[in-house]
Amino acid sequence: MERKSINDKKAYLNGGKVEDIIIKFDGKEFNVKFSQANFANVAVNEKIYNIELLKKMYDNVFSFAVNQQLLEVEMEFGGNGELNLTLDGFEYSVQVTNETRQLLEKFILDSAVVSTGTKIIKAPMPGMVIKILAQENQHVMEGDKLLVVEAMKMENVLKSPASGTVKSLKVKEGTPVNKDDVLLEIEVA
Amino acid sequence: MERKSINDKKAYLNGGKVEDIIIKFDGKEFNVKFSQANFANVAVNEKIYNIELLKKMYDNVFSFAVNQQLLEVEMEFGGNGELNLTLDGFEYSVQVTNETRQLLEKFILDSAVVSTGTKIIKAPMPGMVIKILAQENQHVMEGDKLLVVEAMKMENVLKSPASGTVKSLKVKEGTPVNKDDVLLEIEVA
Amino acid sequence: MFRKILIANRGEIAVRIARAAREMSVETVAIYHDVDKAMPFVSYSDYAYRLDSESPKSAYLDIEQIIDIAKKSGAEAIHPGYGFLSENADFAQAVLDAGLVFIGPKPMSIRSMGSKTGAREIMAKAGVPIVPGNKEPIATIDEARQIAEKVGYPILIKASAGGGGKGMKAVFSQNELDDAFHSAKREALKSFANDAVYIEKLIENPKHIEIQIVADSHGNYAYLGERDCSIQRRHQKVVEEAPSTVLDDDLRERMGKVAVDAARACDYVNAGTIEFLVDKNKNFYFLEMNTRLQVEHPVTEMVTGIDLAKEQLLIAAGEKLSFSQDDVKIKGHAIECRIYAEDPFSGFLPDIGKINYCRQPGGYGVRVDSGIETGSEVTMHFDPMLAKLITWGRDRFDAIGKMERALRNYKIKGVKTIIPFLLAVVRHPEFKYGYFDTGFIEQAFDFDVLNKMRVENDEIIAAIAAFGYRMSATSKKPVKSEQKPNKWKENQLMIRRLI
Amino acid sequence: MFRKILIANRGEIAVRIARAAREMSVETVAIYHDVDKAMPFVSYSDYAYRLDSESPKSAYLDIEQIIDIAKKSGAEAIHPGYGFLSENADFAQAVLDAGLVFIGPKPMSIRSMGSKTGAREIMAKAGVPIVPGNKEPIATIDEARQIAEKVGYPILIKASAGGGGKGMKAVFSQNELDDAFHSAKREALKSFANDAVYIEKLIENPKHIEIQIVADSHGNYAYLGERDCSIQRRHQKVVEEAPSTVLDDDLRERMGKVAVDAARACDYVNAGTIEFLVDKNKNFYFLEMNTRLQVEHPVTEMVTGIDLAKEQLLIAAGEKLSFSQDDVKIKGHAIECRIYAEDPFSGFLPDIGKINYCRQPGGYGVRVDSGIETGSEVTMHFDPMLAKLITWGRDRFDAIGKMERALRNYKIKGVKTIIPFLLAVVRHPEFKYGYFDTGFIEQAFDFDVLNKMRVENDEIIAAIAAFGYRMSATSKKPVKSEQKPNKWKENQLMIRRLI
Repeated sequence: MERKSINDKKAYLNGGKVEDIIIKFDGKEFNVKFSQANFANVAVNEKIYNIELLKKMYDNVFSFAVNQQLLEVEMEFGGNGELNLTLDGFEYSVQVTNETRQLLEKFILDSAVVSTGTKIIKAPMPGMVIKILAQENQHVMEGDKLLVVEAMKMENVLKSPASGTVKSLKVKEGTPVNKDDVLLEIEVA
Repeated sequence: MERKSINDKKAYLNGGKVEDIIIKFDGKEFNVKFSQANFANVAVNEKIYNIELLKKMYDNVFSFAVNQQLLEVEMEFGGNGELNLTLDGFEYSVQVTNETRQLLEKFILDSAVVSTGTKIIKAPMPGMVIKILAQENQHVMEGDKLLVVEAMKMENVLKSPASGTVKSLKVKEGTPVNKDDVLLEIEVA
Repeated sequence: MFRKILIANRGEIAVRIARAAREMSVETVAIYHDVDKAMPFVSYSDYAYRLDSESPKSAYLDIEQIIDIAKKSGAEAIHPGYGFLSENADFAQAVLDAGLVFIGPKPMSIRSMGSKTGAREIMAKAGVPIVPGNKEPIATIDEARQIAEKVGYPILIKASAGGGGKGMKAVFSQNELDDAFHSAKREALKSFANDAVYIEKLIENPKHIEIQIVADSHGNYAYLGERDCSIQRRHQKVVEEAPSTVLDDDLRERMGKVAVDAARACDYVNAGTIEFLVDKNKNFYFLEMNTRLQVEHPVTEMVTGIDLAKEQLLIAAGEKLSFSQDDVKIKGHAIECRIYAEDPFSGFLPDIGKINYCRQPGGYGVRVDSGIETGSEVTMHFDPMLAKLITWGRDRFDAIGKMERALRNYKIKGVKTIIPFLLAVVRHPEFKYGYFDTGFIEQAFDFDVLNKMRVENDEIIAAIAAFGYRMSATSKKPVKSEQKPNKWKENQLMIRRLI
Repeated sequence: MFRKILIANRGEIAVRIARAAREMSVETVAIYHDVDKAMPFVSYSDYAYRLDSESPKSAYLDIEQIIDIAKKSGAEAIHPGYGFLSENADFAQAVLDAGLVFIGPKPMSIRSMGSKTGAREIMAKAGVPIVPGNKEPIATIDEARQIAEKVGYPILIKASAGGGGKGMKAVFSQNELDDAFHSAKREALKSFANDAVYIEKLIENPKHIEIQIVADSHGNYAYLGERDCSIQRRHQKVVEEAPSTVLDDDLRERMGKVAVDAARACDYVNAGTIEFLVDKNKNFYFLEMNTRLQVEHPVTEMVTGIDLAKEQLLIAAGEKLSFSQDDVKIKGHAIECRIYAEDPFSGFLPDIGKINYCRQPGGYGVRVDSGIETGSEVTMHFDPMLAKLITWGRDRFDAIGKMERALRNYKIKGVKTIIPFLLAVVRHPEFKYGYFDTGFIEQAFDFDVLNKMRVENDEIIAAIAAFGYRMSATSKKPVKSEQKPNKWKENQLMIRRLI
């Protein structure tokens, strides 16, 4: 009872909106929707799970009841939605993401195929360039952050699909962009 | 090796001087002298003990080797040199004091007998009044701190031997005093 | 066998049952009040359901809610443990009515053994020896003389309305009877406004010996030897052992057979215990029957090799006993010490608080059935028994050696426990050599030994205190003092224990 | 009996010996290198002395310093445990020369059993069966044919200078011999620049069976049944049990008597083990003798009720065996699992780090001999065995049920352990039904089952990850990630294990 009200409060502090996420590990994907009233209630691939934290046994060791089933889990949080989870000696390297980010990654991967020698980074969806993290003629590594586009109310980081040099930077911070607008080009070394 | 150097350092930070103390519990007194080089070496009633902290098992649970003998001890520190120590389920309420303080307490006790109705607080030894904690006409309880006298390089708190009202305050902060100088009088209620 | 059972209990016994079930590939469902959320017994189960209740204690007594959870969880049977609802015939009946299995005896057996006078009658009829005498008030001194003669001296005159020793007089020969009779009547009148008294045989310096029995639903019975539970403090068992130092094979067999007769007399199924008083002439008298698993059942397991909790599950599932009477062989010796959160230096006042640190003893021949771990909170809501420490040895001397070692290795910090007292008991010469009866703690045990143990380390304590004082003086961050339960709480606890 | 002994070891075996000694009222002295200062084995002793040494491992091998401490501390005897100096005849001799007692065999016995070929000769002379064949190089194919005929097929051709399987050929019948002989010689020449080969009987699918013996200084010998240690990974024992599924009473007695003969042949005193290979026709062949307490000694204790560590102390103190051969009765079944800090999902790479949380299993029939606790640091300096989990049951099936439960209840967080692998082993049908030999892990065990176990909880993992992610997002203070051992450390560890 008490637990529920605390979670409600957290959800409230969180702006009342708990965003859906995608959980990836072992090459598998799980779609997770949170109950808006209580994020201890989640739907994993449509199946409902209630999670209760019974005890923090040590810094990062927790005892959970998931749909009443008891589990002792070690959880380590990395940055960037990375989560290391150990249950009964089995370790799971979990990546937490969401649909927008996934679309984005897919889009960049697709767009990167367009040209050889030069990789063209296009806007994955209509939005606004809110931050540019790379300068012209800068050398970047694969995975380096290039720019941040706000789309669908979320900030999305666009990363470099390959190592190379930043050629033409076509946008400025604050530029609104349409889907498929060219944002910048990378010349592969 | 490493331990020793750490302790040396602590002793050094402490001004190089580790004062002797008196340990009281169960109605018994033990005179403890610290080695100046390493306060892990102590003499209790002339007998030498070497104390090594092997492990902090929890907040206030420690594993010690005392002259190589292993002991697991729970230690709680109160204010005023009070120490609660538990070994093998036996609890010891320890009072840490020193010779000066003991003399002081005895002296106050003695001097308090001098007069009935009015208790006279005298300087227990030559020194300097460095702080006055009670005002004239103030009501004080037995044990309340009255003033601080620096003597033998140490600050000694003089406490009220009885509940009553502070009458004549004979000294000011900074006044040098001789042994048996009257400092103030308490009129017992 | 069941696929899933619910454990209607908490603490060490819930852990015990969860372990046994898992070893048989039976899943377990724990129920818990919020105060117990972080206790080990919850995480030892496969599933856990929260009990909704105002008071922690009443949660575990909420028959309706417990049965609801059992059905919701898919459990097929309920194990009641000991205490709480374990000897509640209505609960057993309600479980059956809900179409579930009760892991214990029939409701009727619980009910008939629940009434002391009823049980006495059934046992007397079955030929089980009971303490001679009767509960009828005695009007005249002549009548008293006749009954005393019949019962045989020494006798005990007891107030019918009584309790707490008031109006109770021990009489060792006829020439003491007159004075005692009238004195008892006067005391009874003064204490209870009722001068009725009755006469019972006085069992001098008795041993408290109980026989473990098991019975399946196919009519097979077996006894598993005795437990000696004579080390008691205010009728609370503290140390138990098997076998007893006073039984020989012949008496063991006779008492075992009587115990089986007693079980048969109330149509008993599952594990149960018949408690007896044994006098110095090795006469034994029925005291009561416990229609459940006992706290001290592990000592029997250790010497027989038979797992009583598993046997309970087998029996409840309709299977036959996994062994016959001939298979029961006593090997070696086992002792159990109950670890209570009580302060032996302050009249055994229960203590509460957070277990700052707990290191259990282990190794060969040492078994710990515990309900706590480092970080557990000991509250005032429940019995102060934290754990049971059981040792097994090739002989009694070996088992005592292991117990002494294990008690010394048992570290519980944050709450006071009776471990120092238990150490003094197992080191006591009368205990070591097996000469003790139920009066041991009150009469033979000298509490001064505790103080002598205390003094041994005086100088070392002073040395550590000096070092600790200096350590705290040089460290910037002083160690904070733990909050102690206040006087109000202590009073509450005192009241709880007295009820 | 001694008043005080020194334990020249660390980890779980030091704890084991300290417990046994304390149960006999013998005080113990621990020695430790600074990296072990906070380990449980130190605080389990009565006294502790620091070893001054550059490298942690060399500390426990410093004969001179250890004997100095023993004398300084007033210890009368030294127990070497296993590993480190336990089979070092020079150490045993140095202990005696210092006027102390060595709790183990005579230096001469250690020395003679320490040489494989020497031991083989002594055993052959004493009539102990050894693997047929001889180590003499074979010059011609005719000679090879004669020896093969004498030894009987199948045989093994081995390179005299060899190792690691190079130049080794199994030959199952005479018509394969020519090719195999020449092929082996060619391989040997290529690998070792030496084409000498010899012939040995090939023991197909052997069981590793060892017999525990004890002998006192009065000429009394006894065997305590066998241990089956066939579950091995790269010649490292992982799971052991007693009794073995393949021995019957007759074979047990024959092997026991041969083991006693073997012990007699090297004038053995104290506890020791004779290791044998047993083939499918129940022929047994001497492998080697371990002149110390074995890691797996607890399974023998559990089924015989005899405490081997205590027996060692009694024998060393000059007392007679506390039992006779007739008193040795095997009761029930015991299994031991070794808990290594290794990652079964990454080729059993040893893991190091801090044990964040450790909850040991317990209860009836479960014994944990552990060297660690919550907060302990697992370093790269020593063997990665953290603890041993031993269960006893009325029969093998019961013992396996307890082991499976206990493994599930065993929580070690912070370092990776082989617990998931052990669970898969005890659940394996061939293990469950007792059909396995030393090739079990390499041949019968399917590592895919580990992956199947992994997949069972997929959705639940996703749910917890989602909750955890949200929890960390809403909490102000994010949970910090623990530092992992770096690649360099991992390589170091890998090298350590390969040596």
